[in-house]
Amino acid sequence: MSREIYERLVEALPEASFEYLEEKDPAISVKTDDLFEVARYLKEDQGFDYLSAVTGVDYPDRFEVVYHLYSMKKGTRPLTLKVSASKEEPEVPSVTPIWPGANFQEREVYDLMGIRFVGHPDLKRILLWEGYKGHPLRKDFPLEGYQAIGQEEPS
Amino acid sequence: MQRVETGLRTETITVNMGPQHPSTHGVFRMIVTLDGETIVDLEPVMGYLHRCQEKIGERNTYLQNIPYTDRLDYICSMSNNMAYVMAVEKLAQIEVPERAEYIRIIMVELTRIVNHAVAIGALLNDLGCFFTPMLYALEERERILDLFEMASGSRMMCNYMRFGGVRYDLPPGFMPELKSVVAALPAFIDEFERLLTENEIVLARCQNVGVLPPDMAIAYSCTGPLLRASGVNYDIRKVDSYSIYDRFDFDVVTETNCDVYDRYLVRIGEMRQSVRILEQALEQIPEGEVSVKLPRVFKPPEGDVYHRIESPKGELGFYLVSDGGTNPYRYKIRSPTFINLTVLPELCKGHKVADVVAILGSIDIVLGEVDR
Amino acid sequence: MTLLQIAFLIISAVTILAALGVVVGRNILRNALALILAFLGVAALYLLLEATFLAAVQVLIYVGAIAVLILFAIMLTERLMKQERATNEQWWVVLVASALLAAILIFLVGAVEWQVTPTEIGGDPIANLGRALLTTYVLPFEVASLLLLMALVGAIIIAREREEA
Amino acid sequence: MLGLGILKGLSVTLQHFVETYLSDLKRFPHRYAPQGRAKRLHPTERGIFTLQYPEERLEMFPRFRGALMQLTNPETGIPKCTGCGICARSCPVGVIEVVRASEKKGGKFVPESYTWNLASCLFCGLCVESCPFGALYHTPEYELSTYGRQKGELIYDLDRLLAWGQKYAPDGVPPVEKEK
Amino acid sequence: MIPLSWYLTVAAILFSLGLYGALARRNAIAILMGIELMLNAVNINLVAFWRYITPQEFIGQVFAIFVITVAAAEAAIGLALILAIYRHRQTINVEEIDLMKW
Amino acid sequence: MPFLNDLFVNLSSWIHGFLAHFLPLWAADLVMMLFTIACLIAFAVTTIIFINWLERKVIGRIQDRYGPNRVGPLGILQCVADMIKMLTKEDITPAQADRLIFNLAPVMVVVPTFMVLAVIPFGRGMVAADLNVGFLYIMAVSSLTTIAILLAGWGSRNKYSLLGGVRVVAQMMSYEIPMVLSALGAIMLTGSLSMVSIVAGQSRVPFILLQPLGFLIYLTSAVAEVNRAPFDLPEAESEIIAGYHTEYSGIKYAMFLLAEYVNAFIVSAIAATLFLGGWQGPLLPSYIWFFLKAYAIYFVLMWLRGTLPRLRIDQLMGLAWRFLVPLALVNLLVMGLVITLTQRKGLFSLVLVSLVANGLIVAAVVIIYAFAIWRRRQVKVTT
Repeated sequence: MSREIYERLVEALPEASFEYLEEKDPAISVKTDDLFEVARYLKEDQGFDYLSAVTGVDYPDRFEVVYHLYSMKKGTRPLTLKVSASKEEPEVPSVTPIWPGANFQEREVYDLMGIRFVGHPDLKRILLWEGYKGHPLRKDFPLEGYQAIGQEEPS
Repeated sequence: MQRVETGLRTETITVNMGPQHPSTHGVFRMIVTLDGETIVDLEPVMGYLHRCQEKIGERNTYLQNIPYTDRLDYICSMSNNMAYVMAVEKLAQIEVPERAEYIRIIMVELTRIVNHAVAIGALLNDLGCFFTPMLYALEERERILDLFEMASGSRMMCNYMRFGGVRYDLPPGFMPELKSVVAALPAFIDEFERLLTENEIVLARCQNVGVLPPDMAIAYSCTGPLLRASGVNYDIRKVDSYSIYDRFDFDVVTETNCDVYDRYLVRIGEMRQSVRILEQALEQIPEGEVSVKLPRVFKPPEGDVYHRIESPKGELGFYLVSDGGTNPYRYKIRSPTFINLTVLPELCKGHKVADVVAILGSIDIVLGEVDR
Repeated sequence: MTLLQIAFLIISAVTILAALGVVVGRNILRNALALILAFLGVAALYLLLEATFLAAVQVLIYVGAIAVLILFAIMLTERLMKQERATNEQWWVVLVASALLAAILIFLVGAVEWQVTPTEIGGDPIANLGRALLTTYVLPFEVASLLLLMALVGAIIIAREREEA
Repeated sequence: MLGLGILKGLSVTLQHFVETYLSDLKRFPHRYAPQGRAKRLHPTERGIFTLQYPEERLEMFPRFRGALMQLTNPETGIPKCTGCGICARSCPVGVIEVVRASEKKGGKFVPESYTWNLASCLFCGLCVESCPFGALYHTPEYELSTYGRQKGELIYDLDRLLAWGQKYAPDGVPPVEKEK
Repeated sequence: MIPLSWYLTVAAILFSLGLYGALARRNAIAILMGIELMLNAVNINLVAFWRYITPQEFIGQVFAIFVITVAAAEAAIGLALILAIYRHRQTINVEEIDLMKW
Repeated sequence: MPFLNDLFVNLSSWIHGFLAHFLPLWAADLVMMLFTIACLIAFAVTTIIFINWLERKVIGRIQDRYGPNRVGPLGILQCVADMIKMLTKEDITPAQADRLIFNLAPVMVVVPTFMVLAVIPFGRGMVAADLNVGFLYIMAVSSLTTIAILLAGWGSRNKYSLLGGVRVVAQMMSYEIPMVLSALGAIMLTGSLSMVSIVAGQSRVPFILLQPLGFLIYLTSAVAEVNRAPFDLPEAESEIIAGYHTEYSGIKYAMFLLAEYVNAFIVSAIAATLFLGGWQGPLLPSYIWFFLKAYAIYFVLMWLRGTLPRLRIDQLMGLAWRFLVPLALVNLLVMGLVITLTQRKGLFSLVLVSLVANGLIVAAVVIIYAFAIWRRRQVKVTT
């Protein structure tokens, strides 16, 4: 099924570039710049009206944001969409304008992983307190030591 | 005190509901802007119970994560177990013996009954009942927790499921006990309904409160009873049938008025459907093995996998990335109540303070799962 | 001096002191509390005058309703609680005038020979009062109820927030 | 409608109110279960549901995951534990610390020290599950609160664990293994 | 028996105090409170005259009741006005409420 | 039996006579008065202890548990223990609070409670003061509670307290009206405001038989008047923590608690007096009848508390203004008509006609309600 969607995507958005990842859960990899267009296309033309999960993964060479999409009407299996972000300045377009349900999830990914979602209406920490330093789910986050509460970060 | 300076006509006050508040079901905070008693704005603030579950998950081995999943939604540890275990099984492609599948389904459906009963009890507590429905719910829960304890050794933190099966087979004496509990469940649900369903005060407090239209529910990624009460016929057990749910005959409960009362009705209906599933499972359960032998050092192959189940509170998914080692490379929990909370401010605007607690109660959050 | 007279003196002293507390002092909430005390004192005076019904009504209406309204209004306008000056510029003129008025009135009270008829109140005073209200004074009674109704409607209309244009 | 639903609800609570007295009558004149061994109210029974805890206690199931115990081999009198440390490694929170003795005893390795830190234990049972020698088990003990957390109170040493093993499994077979 | 003049004196003092409050205060609510005091003083007079001069006819009490009625109406309307003004002008200081239109 | 029946009355006249031996009469009267007041206060304190225990027991039973059963036999001393705990607790005044008002409010809330007890006839001849404006006195004095609670909410400088205080005022002022209007039925039947005369007027038939509707309205508004479930919004713990007494602790909190429970008992007692015939009853001594009736009504309050969730504030006000006040007015009007029509026609016709009239009112309400529902359905279908 993901294959089909992939072919349709390639057809519909010729400028964008995709990659089909044949794995346990087949996924479609998208370039960061194309994500918003692809998301809009998937929602409006392919009926993927439901965004289940937004996940950030810290790979050694890149950050990856993974989206799991469903179609409520068709009741399909999930479509996995992957987007890579650079290690130095991770930025990904926000899909909150398309799926409002992404709001808290993107904030969470930003909070724990440090990936900025451009275009998010209110991108701030959600689980940790304002002024917390660092993003704990990154692999390079120190596993030992304490951080005093109340250290204000000049924002 | 922050005032809306635009109109100068009305004076709004900002009230912190929580983090220590009787009706936030834990340490959850809502910054509520009030005009009189009417909500103008609401901002949920969470993270007071954040325990870095996902980071800990990367440190633990795959097996060691199972007791941690118990502590996500501490009311439904069995279904959390099941979601995680199934994700790992998908990753490592492990086949599960048939009896184990049945045991899992019995446990998960019992969990669903526990969760819904407690959710309704807590909702009624928030509505101002002096604990009576809650305690009736807890009575039934005690009986079910006894069964859990009998099978797994612990009442709430069951840690019962393993990759490729369950920890132990059901103990002797479990089945008769389970049968008598299941046989008594419909009477309990009936009594619950007699107490609440037609009660005018419950109706007045719940009907047309927190209306969540279906398209909005979908847009905000709501799941579980919240979604089905909005009239969306979507149950992962049916749509994306996992385990052996396709063998059972049950209905997806939906309601059409999309309000707090319908969420209550959906929960009652799901309890009845769970009883149906349990009755069928009790008849069909075969004898046989309950687990497969795995190597002592368990290393699933490289890859990433997402698996979701219909937990009592909604879609519970685990996204696992494996680098072939003993620990997950990334361990992500898609917790239903965290994402259901996204819609809370939209639901509450324009209602009274008293409705906020009703709406929050009808979303049925557990902070262990929201904050992880 | 009889017991009643002592009681009267105590009650009136409390009442007057409370009334003084109403008009002086910066904290308007304290003023309102003093006002409640003054109302209660007046009710006690009514009791001394054997007007039990009026005493009960005084407490019910003045303390139970008007004072609550005043307290409510104070709370809704709480930001002005701590203004620097409670009185206006002509306060000393008013003070002199009021003192003068009080002096004249007290002088007049002392000067006039009151025609007192020291009889007992006959019959059931409450029944008689009710009868008086609904027979002789039925017209003013109806007018008063109409006034109350109008006040009610008027108050709601005035206090209601206008629809935003 | 018109209060009928409220009356229905009131009838349910009144029923419960009356039934608690009926159940009291049934056990009259005794207030507590005989010998304090309470049983949960059967699903079809009605009445007082709560147990009067210090006077009455539920019997624990054999699988109950209470405090840990170390078994002793009843024949040799030597602890079954070899101090291999698998339990310590399987523990997600690291509450177990094992040091293996440098000398063998009776031809087998024995632990020199074994401490279990109750304070941060999850009671998940992974240690018991992983023990290859069947030396570590759960007791049905659940009243574990103390006033301090120094050694001997919240931190259990080998002697204490072995003593519990002697108490709950004198024959070297814990209740879980006997349940079939 | 308490002399009638005692009551009248108390009423006179209360009235003067109320007058002072009504004329000297800046806060509109305080002015209202002064007026209430004056009305109470009048009522004392009415009841005292009833008791001492015409105890058989209930005219004094009846009119005291009417005064209370009027006082209640006045308080309701007055406070409603004050609130309306407050909402528009953010003040209930009578010296600042000097415009005919706002 | 006559000895038991007039036990307290005889006791008090005996003490009075004893005192009169060596005291002037006025002094003996004064001592007796003070003694009565002390008795009433002692009664209030015992009542709260007993009622609190009873309520916890009853609600416990409703919820399939025993309730307090550890301190003393049947847990009867639990409330004493609670009281001791409460009285020895630290007395906290919030830094931001208005000290005078904050400390004054608990006292102001207790005083009217004690004052109301004075006019309640606990038995034949057992009333501290038989005022000819008895009922009006009760209403007047209990309206002081409103102010005290408002001040408590305001003085605490806590937004929850303020919300609770505002709710109390709105609720108590609204429900006073149907309460008085429904009680007026009983007063009309007796022709007197005095509580003693009202009881005497029910020597043949309790007024509940003449106006069941009035009784129901009274009970509903009385429950709301004393902030009990399902109308306990001012202290709705799931919404506004503890409402007006959020910031209070220790003895001041105990005072609020005392006022609350005693007030709840008082409204039950008034209901028993106005509608159930007060202390009248065969065989048993009069005061026992009175307490039986009062506690029967109090049981209903506890039962409601154990069953029902609470209303929302707008629904609460709607219930008062849209339902109870019109109904009480209609009931009053009909009762007036009935009394005028059946004058001098005997008791039986009075009972019959008033029951028919009540039935007619209920029928009218049902019809109007059904019509409203039908209309709503029609509208729904057309849109």
